[in-house]
Amino acid sequence: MSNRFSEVRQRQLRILEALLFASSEPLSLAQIAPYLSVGADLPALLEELRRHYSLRGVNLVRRGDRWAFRTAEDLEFLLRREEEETRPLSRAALETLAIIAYHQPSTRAEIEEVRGVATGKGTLDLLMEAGWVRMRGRRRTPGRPVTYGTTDAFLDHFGLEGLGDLPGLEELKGAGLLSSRLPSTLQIPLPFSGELREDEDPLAPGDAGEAADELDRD
Amino acid sequence: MSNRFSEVRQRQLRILEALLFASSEPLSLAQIAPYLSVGADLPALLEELRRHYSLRGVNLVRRGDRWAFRTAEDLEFLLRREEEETRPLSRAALETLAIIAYHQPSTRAEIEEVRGVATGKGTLDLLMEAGWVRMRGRRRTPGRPVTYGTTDAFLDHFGLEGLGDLPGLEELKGAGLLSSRLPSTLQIPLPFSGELREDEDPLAPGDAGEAADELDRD
Amino acid sequence: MTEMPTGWSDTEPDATAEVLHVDVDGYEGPLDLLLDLARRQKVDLGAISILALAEQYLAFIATIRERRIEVAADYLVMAAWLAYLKSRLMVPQAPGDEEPSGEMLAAMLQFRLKRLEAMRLSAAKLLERPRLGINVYPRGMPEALQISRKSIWEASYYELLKAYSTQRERNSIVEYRPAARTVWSLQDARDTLRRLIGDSAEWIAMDEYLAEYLGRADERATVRASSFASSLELVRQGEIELRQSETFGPIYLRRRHSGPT
Repeated sequence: MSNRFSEVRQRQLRILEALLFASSEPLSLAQIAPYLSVGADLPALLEELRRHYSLRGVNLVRRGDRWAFRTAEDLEFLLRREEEETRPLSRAALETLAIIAYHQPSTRAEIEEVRGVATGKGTLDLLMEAGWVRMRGRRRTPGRPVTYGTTDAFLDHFGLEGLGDLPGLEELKGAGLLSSRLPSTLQIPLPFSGELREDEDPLAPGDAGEAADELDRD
Repeated sequence: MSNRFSEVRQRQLRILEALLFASSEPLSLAQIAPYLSVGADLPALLEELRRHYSLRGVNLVRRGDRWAFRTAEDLEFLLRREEEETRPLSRAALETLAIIAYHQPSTRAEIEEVRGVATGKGTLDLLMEAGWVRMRGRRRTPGRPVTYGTTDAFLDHFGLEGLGDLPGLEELKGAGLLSSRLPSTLQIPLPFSGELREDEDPLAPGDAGEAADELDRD
Repeated sequence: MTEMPTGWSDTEPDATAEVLHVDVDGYEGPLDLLLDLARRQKVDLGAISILALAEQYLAFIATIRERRIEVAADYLVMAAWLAYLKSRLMVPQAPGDEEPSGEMLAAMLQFRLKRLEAMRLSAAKLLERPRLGINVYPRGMPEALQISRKSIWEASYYELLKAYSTQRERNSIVEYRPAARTVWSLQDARDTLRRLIGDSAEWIAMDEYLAEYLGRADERATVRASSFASSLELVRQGEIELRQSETFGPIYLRRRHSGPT
């Protein structure tokens, strides 16, 4: 009898635990009650669960009339140790990154030509800050524009062994990413993965890239 | 001394618990390690936590190389929410997903070979967008076709610890049904739709088998 | 290729049906059709008669072709191959025949049918698993946590490829923008003519009046056409008079004075 009783109680506790865990907001007794058998002593169950978790890494806490699991207070600093949260890359940044990946080495003007809109300097800065894009050198053309390329961290983040792993035209079509009704003139370049292309000069030590170019113009 | 040891261990367990509770996504050992003291036996701690939660309403589960808390499977009927899937998978998408899961890494041509039909536009796209399928790399064969595989999110969604848990995997292997490589002389010329035009005549009866093979690639 | 319906239940044939009244469009390719026909033999796929299957397929395609002219090419190629298979199965292998025997080809077809069915069953089993967000739930209130200490920016490989494809696609569409042309409305032309002619009773060529507007090549035609049409209107209203001495000669205009001259 007592065994049977404890079995039922154990199940109620498990349901309570799962409900509170999965809920996207603290739950009131009224919200919980429908999930338990009629006559379940909800306050007693909650108290038992609260005690069970009181010394653990996660505690059951009451917020007003509602209950929720929260990280134990003494551990909160641990989770907050790094306040930076991960943020999705903006569309502009994503597009710029994708163009650099495929068309590298590419200058800012070339990126803008593919995108059809001006690329803010902030976008490139952000991609460089994220560690995915680097200045490779300067193109041997008038104005000697800075050339951009991707980094090893880029390959690492996107799980690529090399730039040659980027899918080509047919494969993008095959995956449904590109529509098959495209002008036949559309081509997707094979990314250049070598050190420097013949039309590229290395950056001189201390060359700050576009920042330096802007100073020149002042 | 032993008391001191158990206190440290207890704290590690609490941190681990807090971390895994805090995240809705499975966490890898590499993501967890920085939060624990150097030299913590992470696998042993995870195992202890897993055992502690094994009979509770919330379980610690492994998804590939990652770990997460999930509500217990046996409570599903209680917790099942009203709203169904927003976009049920099409039959084509589901079959493609299964083929990739069981045969991976697989190329698009191999998927089409198993299904005997061209992969519709948007099928792979949709599976990648859902986060269940990813481009893995390229096959080292002529043309270097892109290979597809499943993700950890796939494991998470279908409640699998690893690919070895795929239902019926061993039987399929035993029956030789997962060997996608057929001797080329025995390949049935299953054409991929769209590769034969409406104005083409079918082969006459008695036409050579190998010639029919070629049609496949026309 | 016709678009295939892709719902789960839409291709389940009626097992009790005596007559095959299945639309070929309901199948996802010839192999799917073959598998369905094979299931109608109501035996294990391992014990199936490939010869009978080939005959059923050919009969089915023949029926479809009688009713509808269009049968997708891949179904026809399969039909041709099955006809070939049938002939190989019925004629004993001649000595020195290098081609695979009918039995071998039949075994391979059987293998492919089994494999497709196995994948179907596996897909169904996958769906029966406790699925995240449907049967099993993650933490509903995740707490902020720095997961990756290296990169604060997140982007998936899929998103990257999607971004690239989308913009290449977007910019590959060559836009046709018709050049915006200045058009003189009849009202504009009439007002201009009235102003220019004023009270002048002299015959003056229209092009002279309009000299300052005819300087621009892209507007010349509209200026002339609208002015000419307006001048006719002004003549009809009795405001001006018009004279042309030869075909394609200059058109002269002057204010019409009350009373004939």
